[in-house]
Order: sequence, then C-alpha cells, then structure tokens
Amino acid sequence: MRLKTFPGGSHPPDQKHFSSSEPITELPLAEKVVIHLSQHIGAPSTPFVKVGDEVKKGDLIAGAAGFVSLNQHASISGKISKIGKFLHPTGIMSEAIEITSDGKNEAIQLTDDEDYLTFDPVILRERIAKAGICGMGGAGFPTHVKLSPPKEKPIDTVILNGVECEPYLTSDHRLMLEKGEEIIAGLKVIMRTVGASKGIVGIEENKPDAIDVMQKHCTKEKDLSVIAFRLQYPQGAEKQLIYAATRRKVPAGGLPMEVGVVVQNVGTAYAIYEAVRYQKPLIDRVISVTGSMVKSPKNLRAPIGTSFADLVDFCDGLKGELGKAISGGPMMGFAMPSLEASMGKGSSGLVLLSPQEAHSIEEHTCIRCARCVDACPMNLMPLGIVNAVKYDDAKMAIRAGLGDCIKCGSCAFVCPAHIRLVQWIDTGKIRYAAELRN
Amino acid sequence: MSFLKELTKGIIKENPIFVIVLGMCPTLAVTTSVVNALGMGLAATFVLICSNIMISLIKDITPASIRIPVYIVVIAAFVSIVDMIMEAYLPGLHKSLGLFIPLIVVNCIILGRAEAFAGKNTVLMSIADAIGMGLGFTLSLTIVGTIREILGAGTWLNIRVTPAGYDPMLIAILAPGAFITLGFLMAVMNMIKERK
Amino acid sequence: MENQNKLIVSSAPHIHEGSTVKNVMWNVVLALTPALIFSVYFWGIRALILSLTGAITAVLVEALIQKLRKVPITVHDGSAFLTGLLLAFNIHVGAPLWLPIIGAIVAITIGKQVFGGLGNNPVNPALVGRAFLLASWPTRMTAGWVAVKGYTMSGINNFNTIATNFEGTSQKAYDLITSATPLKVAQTLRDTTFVSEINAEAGIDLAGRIFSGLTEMETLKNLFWGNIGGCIGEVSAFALLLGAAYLLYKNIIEWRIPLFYLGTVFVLSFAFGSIPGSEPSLMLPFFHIFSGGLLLGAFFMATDYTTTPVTKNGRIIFGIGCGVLTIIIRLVGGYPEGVSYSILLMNVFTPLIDMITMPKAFGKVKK
Amino acid sequence: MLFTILQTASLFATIGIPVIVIGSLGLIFGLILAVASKVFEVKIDPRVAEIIEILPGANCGACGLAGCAGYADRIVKEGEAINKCAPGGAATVAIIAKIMGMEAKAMEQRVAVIHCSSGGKNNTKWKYSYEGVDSCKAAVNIAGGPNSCAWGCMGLNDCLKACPFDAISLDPNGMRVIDYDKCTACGMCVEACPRNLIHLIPINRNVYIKCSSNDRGADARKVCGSAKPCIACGLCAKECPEQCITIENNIARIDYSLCTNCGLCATVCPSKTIQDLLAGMRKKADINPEACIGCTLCTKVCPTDAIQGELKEVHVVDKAKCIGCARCVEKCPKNAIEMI
Amino acid sequence: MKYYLKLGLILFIFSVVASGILAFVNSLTTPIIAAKKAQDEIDAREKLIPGAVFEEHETVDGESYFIALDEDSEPLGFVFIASENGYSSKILTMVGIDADFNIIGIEILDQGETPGLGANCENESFTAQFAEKQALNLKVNQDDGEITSLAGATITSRTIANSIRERANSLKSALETGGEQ
Amino acid sequence: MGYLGEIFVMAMTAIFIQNFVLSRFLGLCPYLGVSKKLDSALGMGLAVIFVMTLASSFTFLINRYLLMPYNMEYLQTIAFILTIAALVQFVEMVIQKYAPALYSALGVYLPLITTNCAVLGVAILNTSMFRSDGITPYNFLDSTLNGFFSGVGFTVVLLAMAGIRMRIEKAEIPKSMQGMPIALILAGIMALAFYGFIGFKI
Repeated sequence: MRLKTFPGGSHPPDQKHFSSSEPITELPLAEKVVIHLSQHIGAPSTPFVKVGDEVKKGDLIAGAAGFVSLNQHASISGKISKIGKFLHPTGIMSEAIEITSDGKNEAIQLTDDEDYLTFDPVILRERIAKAGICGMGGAGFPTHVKLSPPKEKPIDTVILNGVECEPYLTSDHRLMLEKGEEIIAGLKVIMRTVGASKGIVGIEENKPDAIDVMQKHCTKEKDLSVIAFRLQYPQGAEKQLIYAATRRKVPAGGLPMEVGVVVQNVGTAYAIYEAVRYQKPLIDRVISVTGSMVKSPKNLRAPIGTSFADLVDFCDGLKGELGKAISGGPMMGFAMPSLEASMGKGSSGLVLLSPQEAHSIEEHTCIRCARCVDACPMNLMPLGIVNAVKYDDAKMAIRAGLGDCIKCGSCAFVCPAHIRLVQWIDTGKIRYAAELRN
Repeated sequence: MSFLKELTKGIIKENPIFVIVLGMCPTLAVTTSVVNALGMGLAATFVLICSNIMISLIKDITPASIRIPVYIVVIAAFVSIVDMIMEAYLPGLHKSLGLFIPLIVVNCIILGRAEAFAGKNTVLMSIADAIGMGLGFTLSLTIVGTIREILGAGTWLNIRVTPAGYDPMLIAILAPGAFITLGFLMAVMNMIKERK
Repeated sequence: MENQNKLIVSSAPHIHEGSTVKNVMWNVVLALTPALIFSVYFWGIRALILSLTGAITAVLVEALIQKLRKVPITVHDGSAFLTGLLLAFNIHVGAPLWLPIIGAIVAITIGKQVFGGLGNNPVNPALVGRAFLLASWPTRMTAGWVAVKGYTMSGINNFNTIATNFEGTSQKAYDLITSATPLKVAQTLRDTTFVSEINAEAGIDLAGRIFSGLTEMETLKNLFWGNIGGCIGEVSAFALLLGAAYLLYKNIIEWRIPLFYLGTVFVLSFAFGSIPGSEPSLMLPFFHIFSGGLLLGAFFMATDYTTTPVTKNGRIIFGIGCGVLTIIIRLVGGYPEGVSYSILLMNVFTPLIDMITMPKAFGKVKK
Repeated sequence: MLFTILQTASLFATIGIPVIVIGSLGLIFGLILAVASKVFEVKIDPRVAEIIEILPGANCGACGLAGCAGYADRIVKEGEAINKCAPGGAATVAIIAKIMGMEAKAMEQRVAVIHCSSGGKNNTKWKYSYEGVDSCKAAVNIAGGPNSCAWGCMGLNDCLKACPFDAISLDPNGMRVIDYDKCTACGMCVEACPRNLIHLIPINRNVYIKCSSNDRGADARKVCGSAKPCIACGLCAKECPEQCITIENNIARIDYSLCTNCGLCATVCPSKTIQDLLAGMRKKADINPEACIGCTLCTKVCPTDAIQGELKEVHVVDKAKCIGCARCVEKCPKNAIEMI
Repeated sequence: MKYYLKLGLILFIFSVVASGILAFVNSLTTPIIAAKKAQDEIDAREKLIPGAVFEEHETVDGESYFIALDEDSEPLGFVFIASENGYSSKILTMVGIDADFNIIGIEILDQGETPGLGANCENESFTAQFAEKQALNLKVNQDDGEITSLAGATITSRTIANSIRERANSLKSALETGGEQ
Repeated sequence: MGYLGEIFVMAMTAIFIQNFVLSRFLGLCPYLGVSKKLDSALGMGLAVIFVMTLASSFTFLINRYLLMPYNMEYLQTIAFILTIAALVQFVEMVIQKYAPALYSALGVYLPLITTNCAVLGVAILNTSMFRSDGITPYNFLDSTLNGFFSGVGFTVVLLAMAGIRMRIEKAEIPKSMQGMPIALILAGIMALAFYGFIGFKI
C-alpha cells in the first residue's frame, strides 16, 4: 500500500545522517544565557526581575503579557546581568534578559503527581500555561492557547507531529527514540485537555526506528495509533499533516480546530508531560547541531538561552570557514548574521553550512515553467504572487494567494530560475499586512 | 499660426499615422501596393479637404447636440461622391480599395480633424490643416505600401525592382505582414524620436 | 566596507535542488538529439546542416540583438539554440539553406526579443518562425520533399496491390502514394475531387483502399521508425518518444499537456478520422498520432514553459484545445497538418486560460 | 408644358426620392435624438459635459479609454491624466486644465534628499554578506537588513529604480546622487525607501541632516560606515539662530518653515553630519563704511561674531568668519551691508 | 417643442442637401460606369477572338453566351463567362473557344483572391497556358490535368479550370440538344 | 445542410476564418486602443456585439425596403452611418436612464462604437453576402446573425489581445517597441496564428 501524503510539495535531500545516530547529550553548564522576551507568537513577556537579582533555575523571570503570551523562566541559576537588546535567533535585535551563571545550577523544588492523568482539564491547562510552553516545532504558538478551543469547536483528534520533514534536523527523531513513553503520556494529557477521543502520531517513513518505538508504546491503547507517511516536504506543516493523516481540509485562513483537530509537536508533548506531572517549567529543549561544517554533530539537551557559539564549542567547533549558520532547518529556518544569538524555545536545530553550500545562484528571469505551482502544497501560484509584489500590486498578490502561503520554501527550492520566491512573498506579506487583514 | 505652419505640421510633427495613431484600418488594409496606398491617401485627402471646408463654414450654425450627426452626414456625402467618381473613372482602383472607400466615413482622422480643427478655425486654416494632414496620411500610407510591395511582390508601382532571383516574401502583403511592418516602422519612428 | 568573512545571510530556503534554466534548456536539446540522429541517418548530412544553420543563426541573432539592446548576453542558456533547432526541425530536408536562416531570424526577433527575451514571449518563437515561413514561401515549404531512401513518402510500400484493377488511375494513385506525406495523402483522399475525377464508385473504392493502406500495420511501422517523408525533426516517432521519455523522467516537462493533447487527438481521430469507403479502425488514432509533427509538437512545443498555462487545470484545457484544433485543421482545414497552428492559437489564448483557471488555495471553498 | 412636367418628373425621380428618403431619415433621427436627449436626460457633473464639449469627439480610443465621454468621465471622477487625447493636442489639455482648476498653483518647489551618509561600496559597515533579492524593501526583512546600522541606507537602490525621471544616479562609490534639475518632488523615492531615509525639502534650503539613526551617539558611531552619524549632541540646536533645530529620539531635525538657510549648523556640527550644499559658496557680508553709523545692531545678530566694531565706529566684517547668513543685512537700519 | 423642431430640421436640411447632391452626382456617374463595364466586356471579347462580330444568345437554362462570327458571318467560336466561388471570392472568367471547344484564350474579369497567391491568376503567365487546351476536360495538374496550378493557390486554379470545364460541357450539351431559342 | 448548419458555417467564418480584426482589418482602432485591460476589453466586446447585431438588422431593413426599391444603393454609406450614429446615441441614452448598472458596464463604450468601422463595415458587407450556396443573398435573420457573430469574432480576439498585453505589460520590452509597436506586432502574430483556419471546407 502506498503511504499517505498530501498533494504538491517537493523532495529535498534529507541529510539526517549527520546526527540521526547521536543520542541526546546534556550540555555542560553555560556561563551565560540570554532569555528572549519574544520566543513565541503574541505579546512579548513582561520582565519581573531587574539587573542584579539572584535567580534559581526554574524561577519565573518574565510573565505573560496577556492571554496570547508566555511565561519565561530562568534556565540556570545566577545573577541577572543585563536587560536589553540581544541578537535573536531570527537574526534581528530584540529585548532579552541575560543571566550570568553562579556555577551552582541550583533549581527550584519540583513535585511529582503520579495521578496527573486524572486531573481536571482546567488544571492541566493551567499547569501548561504556567510552565511557559509554546509550540516547539518552530512557529512558537503558545500551547495553552492552542489547547483552549472554544466550546462550539469540539476536538476529536490530536495529532502528534513527529514528521520532522526539515532536512538535517534530528531532535524530534532522537526524542521519540529515547523518550517515547513520556511523549505518549504527553499525548494523553493533550487529549484529556481538549477532550479528544483519538490520538495519532505521524512519522515520515525515513525514521523506521522511531515508528517502531512509538508503535510499541501505542499497542496497548486502542484510541492511539501511529501513521507512517510517504517522504514529502512539507509533511510537517499543520494543514498538510492533518490532510495526510485524516483527509480533512482545514479551510483557508482557518485553524485546525475548525476540522476538530489539534496538532502538537512531539517535543511539545514531552514538555507538557513534564509540566503537568512535575510542574517543571520549559527551561531546556533538545536541539540538533548539524551540518557539514560542525566537527561532531550532536543532539543536545540545552538550557533555553544558551548561545549558539557555546553549542558549537561543545560539538568540538567548526571544521573550517563557516558560510552560513541557520537556526532551524534549511527550508524554513533563519540564517543568522553571527553565532552570538541564543537559542529559544522554538530552536529545533542549528545547521552549519560551508560557504560553497551557502552561496546561491543569481536570479534568472522567470521562464514561467510553473514548477513552483506544481510544488506548492497550498495550491497557490507563487510566480503570480511574486510578480504582483515586484510591481507593487497588492490586490493581485492577494488574489494569487499571498495570505495563504505558509512559506514552506518548496517553490524556491525547485525554481530553475533561482528566483527568491519566498523572500518576495515575505516582503509582500509585510508590505501588505494591512490589506491582508481585510 | 501661419498657413504654412498648419500645412506642414501634419506631415511630420503631427503625422496622423505615426504620431497620432489614427485611421489604422485603411493603413493596414489597403497598403498591399503603392498604387492602392496612393489612391486611398488621395481619396481621404480629398474628403478631408472638402469636409474641413464645409465644416468650418457651417460650424456656427450647428447646435452642439447634433453636431456629430451633422458632421457625419457631411463627411458621408463627400465620401459617397468620391466613391462614385472613382467607380466611374478609376474602376480598377475602386475595386481593389473596395469596402475601405465607404469606410473613409468612419476614419478617425476625418472626423477627428473636423472636430478638433475645422470646427474651431477659419476656412483658410482648415484647408491648410486638411492638406497637411491628408498629405501626411498619404505619405505614411505610401511608405508602408512601398515596403510591403517591394518585400511582398518584388515590385514598386508595379515595376519590378528586385533582382530576378528574389523570391517574394508573400507575408508582407498579407494581413500579418501589414501589422508587423507598421509595428516596426513605428518602432523606428520612436527610435528616431528618442535620439532627438 | 569589506563584507568578506561575514556569514552569508539570505532568505529561506537555504538549499536548492540544483536545476537551472540553462540545464533545463540544454536537456531539451539533448532530448531532441535522437530525432536529429535519425534524420541524419535517413537523409544524410544535409539534415544536420539545416538544423545547425537554424540553431546557430538563432544564437547569433539573439546575441546581436542583446548587444544592440545593451542587455546581458544570455545565449549560453540554450533557449535560442533550442528555438533555432525546433524551427529547423519543422522544415523539410529539401528546403534551401536560407529558409532556416530567415526563419530563425524571425523567430528570435519577432517571436522573442521584441517582447524582452526569454520568459516574456507570448507565443512559441519557433512556431512564429515556421508560420512566417509558411505564409511567405508556401511553395518552398510544401514542395520538394524527399522520402527516405527505399521507401515512399507516405509510408505505403505495397502500392502495387492497392492500385491494381483501376484502369488509368493506378498511375495517379502511385503518384499520390510516392510523392505526398501521409497526412497530405489523407487530405487528398478526403477531397471529393480526387474521387469524382474517376467514376464515382470506383473512385470511392480506390480512395478507401489507399486510406486503408495508410492505416495498416506495415505503414504504421514505417511511420513509427520514420521510413517516410517529412520534416527533419518529426520524421521518427520512435526517436521523439525516446526524447520525450527522457524529459518526463527528468521532470522537465509535465505530463498533463502531452497526455491530454494526444488523448484528444486519439479520441477525435477515432471518431471522425476515417473517410467514406473505409472502415473506422483502431489503427486510425495511431496513424494520426505517429504522422506529421504531432509528437514533436505535443512533447517539445506545446510544453514550452513560457507560452503555455501555468495552472494545472489550464494545462489540461490547453492540451485538449490543441488536440481539437489539430484534428479540425487536419480533417477540414486547408493545411494537411495542423499541429503548429493549433499550438500557436492556444498560445494566444494562454493568458486567458491562466486567468480563468487560477487555482484555489488549499482548503479554500467556493464562495 | 408637357415637357416641363416630364422634366420635373424625371428630376423628381433622380433627385426627389433620395432627398425625401434620406431627408426624412435625417428628420426622424434628429427629432428622436432631440426628444430622447430630453426624455432620457441624466444629470451629470457639469464639468464632464464641459470636457466632452471640448474633446474632439472622434471617439478614436487613442486615450485607451472608451470614447471621449468615457475619458471625460474618468478625468473628473478618477483624476485620470489630462494629456491623453492625441487628436486634441496641447490646446485641449490647456482647456481641460482650466475646467478642472488645475492651473499650476504657486507651490514651493521641493527636492528629495537622502538622510544618510552611508550606503556606498566603501562607506558602509555590513552585518553580514547578503544574498537575495536586489531590493531594499526585500532585504530589510532579512535579519534586520544587511548593514550594521538599523536606520541607514542599504544601498540596493530602490529609490533609484523608483525614480520616473532618472533624477537619481550613482557616483563611483555607489552612492546615490540626486539631480536637483531633474527632481520633480513626485515622492516616488520617498515611498520606495523602506527606511524612510528620503524626504522632500524646499529647493532653496540647502542644509539637511545626513543621518536618520535613532541610536544613541556611541552606538550610532560604532555602526556608521562613513563615521558621520548624528550623535545628538545638540550643538546645532543650540547654535541655530532661528531655533529651528530640535533633537528628538537621538536625532536632529530641521524645521524648514523657520530655517533661513544660513548654514551655521553645518559649521558647528562635530561629526559633520549636517550637509550644507552651499558651504563656501554663499556671498559674504560687506559693510559700506560710508553708510555705517556704528549702531552695533549687526554685531549683535551675527551668529559667528564675524563683525567687529565699537559703537559709533565703522564696523568691519571678518570674511573668514562670515558664513553668509545675511542676518545683518536685514538688521542694518541704514542698509549699509551688502552680500557680495 | 421649438427646440426639437430646430434640431430635427437642421439634420433634415443637411440630409436633404447631401442626398440631393449625391443623387445628382449619381445620375452623372451611373451611365459612365455602365458604359465602361459594357465596353470592358466588349474589349475582353475582342481580345479573345480578334476581329469577330459577336452575337448574344441564351441557352435554355437562361445562361447567355456569344457566338463569334467572322466577316462572312461564319461562326468562329463562342465566348462565355464562367463563374464559381473560389478560395475567398467569386471568380469570373471570360472564355473564348473555337467550334471544337478548344480554348482560344481566357480573361479573368473579376476575382478577390489572396494577394500574392490566388490573385496571381490574373497574370499572363497563368492565363496563357489555357490557350489551345480542350475545354471539355480541363483540369489542373493536381487532378491529373494539363493546367499547372498557381503556387500555393490550388483552390483558385482548380476553381477556374473546373468552372470553364463545366460551362463548356453545359454549353456543348445545350448546343447538341439544339436548345437554342 | 439545414439552417443550423448554415448558422454554424456563418459563425465559424465570422469568428475564425474571416475574423473582422485579423483578416478583414476592421475595428482596428478599438482593438489596439481598448485592449490594455481585460475588463475594459470585455465591456467593449460586449458592447460591440450588441451594436453590431442591432446595426445589422436596422441597416438591412433600410437597405431592403428603402434603398433597393428605388435603386439608391449609392446612398448606403450615408444612410447607414446616419442610422448607426442615431441608433447608438439613442441606445446609449436609454440604458443610461433605465439601466445605470448596464450603462456603467457597457454604455461607456457605446460612443466609441459609432465611429468603429467594424459596425459600418458589417452593415455594408451584409448587403453583398451570400449563403454558403453562393446564390442566396442574406435575409434579415442572416444579416442579424452575421452581425452578432462578427461581433463575437471581434470580442474573441480583443480578449486574447488584452490577456497577452496584460501579461507583457511588465516585460522588459525594448523602449522603442513599447506601446503601439508591440501591440501591432502582437496583432501580426495573432493574425499569423489565425492563418491556421485558412481554407476551411465546412
């Protein structure tokens, strides 16, 4: 039988071999961490501390500024050394809190509620919100918001996203291999929180070992299942994943809850499990440090806020001249101007490429080959959008689907003219933000 | 404005075909040969002169709301006269110009000049304008006709001008050739204008 | 100041599958080489000379125009070479050398460069060149064709059995079979005058026999391998299919246009393709598909990126439209072959097709 | 008699019938149209009617619109350009302009200036090596723009591409130079710059701040590739004789409604941020010794203390110090000062 | 009311004057045009069979033809006009034949075929080849006949040949059945 | 061939084989002028279809019942143009009053049509057209239908032209080719493509 998938898409080489066999390693204590106040979609958190304050690992240092916002916690113990602008993983400068380690790594007291699965959904949601969890696949949507669907939109299915379709990245893969049971526990928590009856773990066919592990954990539960998907990018995009797993189409401009589905990353599920059972805030995560330029690629469990330079140092440094440092995967991640930036809750990987790999070819004029149209998983006309943005025609751009683009990069990946379709579309999204809202 | 200036402007500066781009139908349809082009050009010039005179004479007694119908009647009358005279004395030319003689009525140049010029100026000036515009029109037609006839038939004014081995490029006297020839001629005009 | 030794920063995605316009174009040229090799095998070096003349003229003209326009010279991308080659492929081997030269000049100037070059031309430049030549020198383009040595123009080899017992007319049938391309034969047979010249009943009978000769297995074999008369590039269906398979495998052309084009021709020719006096047979669609420039057109010209719809449904409409027009022109038109004109006509309507088939975003419902 | 009748009859046959037929056609159509024009009258903007009146009425379509009435309608309702009528020519344009009240208003002529001194090949500090769309508006979104200064010019020439009059060109260093003769202050470049570096200033004011950084002085200096950032020291504001310079968000701004174009600010700026295009070209004050009564009024207004002289003595201008602001000329009660 | 009348009357007056003038011009030109046409036909006949006297006749089907007589009133041959729709127009061909239906000459009177292609049928080089051909089975080379078609204009050529053949045959049968009135 | 077949032949001829714009050279001014935007091209096309149909029927009646009885065909030009001008103006006034929506969609194109030679052209051509047998002259219905199909033919090429022009609007066309020259060359290429319909035997 052919494995399930979605229409459109592309087939980038997966490049997982760098780090897929590296077990998750703990990072030794960093000297400094920088906790950004915007690691998520929504309002930046409000700092609760001032320079000079002493904090313990797990202390709340910044609080959610509204419903769609996030708590931030200290990821190491030490002293607040600076509050100001720091380099964000997306490459821009943004407000953050710097903590200088006191070397003690002293943590707050954790609890252990073994009966966490009997808790009321309200309490579950509260604990998740308190722990400051956001989507860990990259987009960073506050999880407690996602798990609070309105009454009129009942949720029947929760999909755990273990697809990890981005080339190079292996953090979710390793997490599933090593913490499969905890992830399933997290899935059950999510199902209980939203009242869903069905849980699905979606994994792409290139991770057979992870499929085996997860299937093992699911065998006893009749309402849980593991689905293997055909290898196709961007399988991990929410709408494409839902379609591949359930054949339900999320309406354009709508959220998964419109079709009764909630999607969470496997990493998020793990964090939810920890938050609900131990009331542990989200202060660390697994990140893949990979690519051709790093000496020993690794999957690291690192405190949030560790600088990428520290991660690279722990992986025995660089092989030679670095061309490009990408936070996230190569299809949708951000290239950074330097390694000084510090990882956030959504940083799933650090990909280091050589200058040869990083250089791109000059743009050719569009030859209208329509490969972008064929590759678009959202069934849009990327070349139409780009032409409209180029000539500043907001109306046409929106008609061609500017607002529906998920910026997966499939179009630019296949374009023989090497037109930077995603950059143009992004430019359009920013320029016509007002028109798009209407 | 002087009489002479009105007379000459239509030939180059305000050339009806290449500059103002009016009256495209006959320009493309009848320029298969120089003879046809000249015939059409002169017929239109005649109508233009007569209608300009007439309209500048009657401009003060025509009420605005039926101005267009009146002008059209005047022009149509002259066109019909040309039509009949041509049929009587130049039957060959009349046949090859065919439908496009009556269609001089709706040639934008004639009505355009009537409205834009003759309806506002004296008889003398209107004559000058008509002669200038008419000659400009005729000249343009002849240029297009020359190119098309030489390329497409190897002749000019029905005289063979190309070497014996020349295999005429038929497309030049067919519809696509008409469009393409005029397109390139206009591009050349644009290029000359840009140089200046 | 200096920005060496700085990290490269660009927008996502940071990797690319590696295709370029250049390798796409040269791959198409590569896919056309089997056809070229076959025609050189059939007609000798002259086929190669004509083809290269067209291609090289196109490249030179493009370079010259780009130089005059003061824009970067991009002839190395292969698109001009491909245009010139396709143009020459649409000319028969008996044509004078200046024909592909003028055709290539026209194709590159009027068909392409006046619109600003690759990617902007609304219709296929090679077909503009061909239509121009056909309108300008109809006799040069349609007369003086050469058959493959040892075979007839039409691919019918057993004319002896076909045209016997027809007093005084066997010579006529013989001439037709030996000197006209398969489609020209079909057109002539369809023309009532051919039949009425001879006494009516016998005429219909003869026409039917010749027509059956066109669609019998042996003739189809000749059509398939290319043992007939025809234009340089279109002669061997086998060579063209070989190239087409390569392009499909390399994902350079997409299956929709060729499939719907050929499919439409298949269905329509089966339904309407036969002539009075001949039985409709399943061979008929194959005759229509293998003869003339249909395969060349369907795989190499109707799939030209720039001039065909970009939407998936648009490509289906385009393919069907080409098929319908091809069959109409072949069966009732003034030309024996309609592939070039049908593609040209559909090119003209491509922007409209694109507009009405604009895709709906994933998950978008009709309002 | 009979002959006359016959003759009349044949004349009637040849000329009479046509006359009657066509004449009645004309009469009927004339009447129908006349009546219809009243019965089906629809009130339209009188200006539309006026413009229709003066347009040639050839309905040739040369304007690209649907006939003369359509064009007139578009001019009035949608502000279509008034110079599109080919048959009408310049005369028509002039009349339409009159109808639309579009006679050139006495407006202060302005030009565009770029408020940044970086953006060239050799005077920009780069944060990273940018590879991407050759356009400022696209590059600005990639990690906050390729240049170190988050406020400065990225040098990708969106303004140059946007200029419809070719008024912006590149100097050898790749810096954009605005040709004041060609600039029409259309504002296209102002729109195009994603960092809002371009503003329109009155053409007769030749002084502007060549920086837009809101960073604090030290930070601004660190990232500025040309080392000429505004450090918001406030010297110019203090020295400006007209008090037209204000400092806000770490950047100086000139209020051109007050500025007298003296150029003093440019001379005091420690980081050479203020561009004075007339520097060194202004006329200098000269006091006519015969007319000077030594009232010292001029010494008081001189911002650079270039005029020396005791009360009741003839004053002298120190040409080296004079910046040519001409404030003294205005002040002198005896009109003894001249700019030469 | 007065306003309407005024408008109507002005248009009326212009129409009247215009049509009056046109009618007058027409009355002058009509005879000239008619005469010219007639003269053209006479000239054409004269050219086909020089020095003959022509006598107009009609077949039973009402189609007219001319018998050419020499000075002694001996029939030299016939002249008729063959017409059929060609490629894009009706082609009128005047044909002169001798008593054995061998063509003496043809003249294209009217056609509106494609310039450069079908329109070349008026050329001497095309019409001359018809001379001395048997009209009763005239065909173009595509149909196994003796007439070489115009390059790229088989339909025009075929139309002319076929129209002549048909008229000749119908004339022959009309003469044979003594259908003359 | 029944009357339906006759209509089919008429439609194919008017729309493709003898297209008004591309092979008869009629209506070129609006074809080149109003083909810059697709929506105005559509409006113009529909208005032309409407007026050509109407004008064909009116002028047929005038020709058959006023001019032909008195041998006054020489007055065709003047009578037809007068009729068309009055008709168009009248229609314009009526729909402006009673169907403002239709007016804003079509009406604005009506004046442009008065002087469109395609309309006068179809009126004059109708008087000398024959059915496919080559003998029967067009009757009232034939003329009206011919007017309609000729208008459709005009609209089809106008729309195709507008589509292409909108697409090449942003192309880097050499400066001297921009505007009218490129439109003319496009028209030439379209005419070339329409040569595929030549010699149809239907």
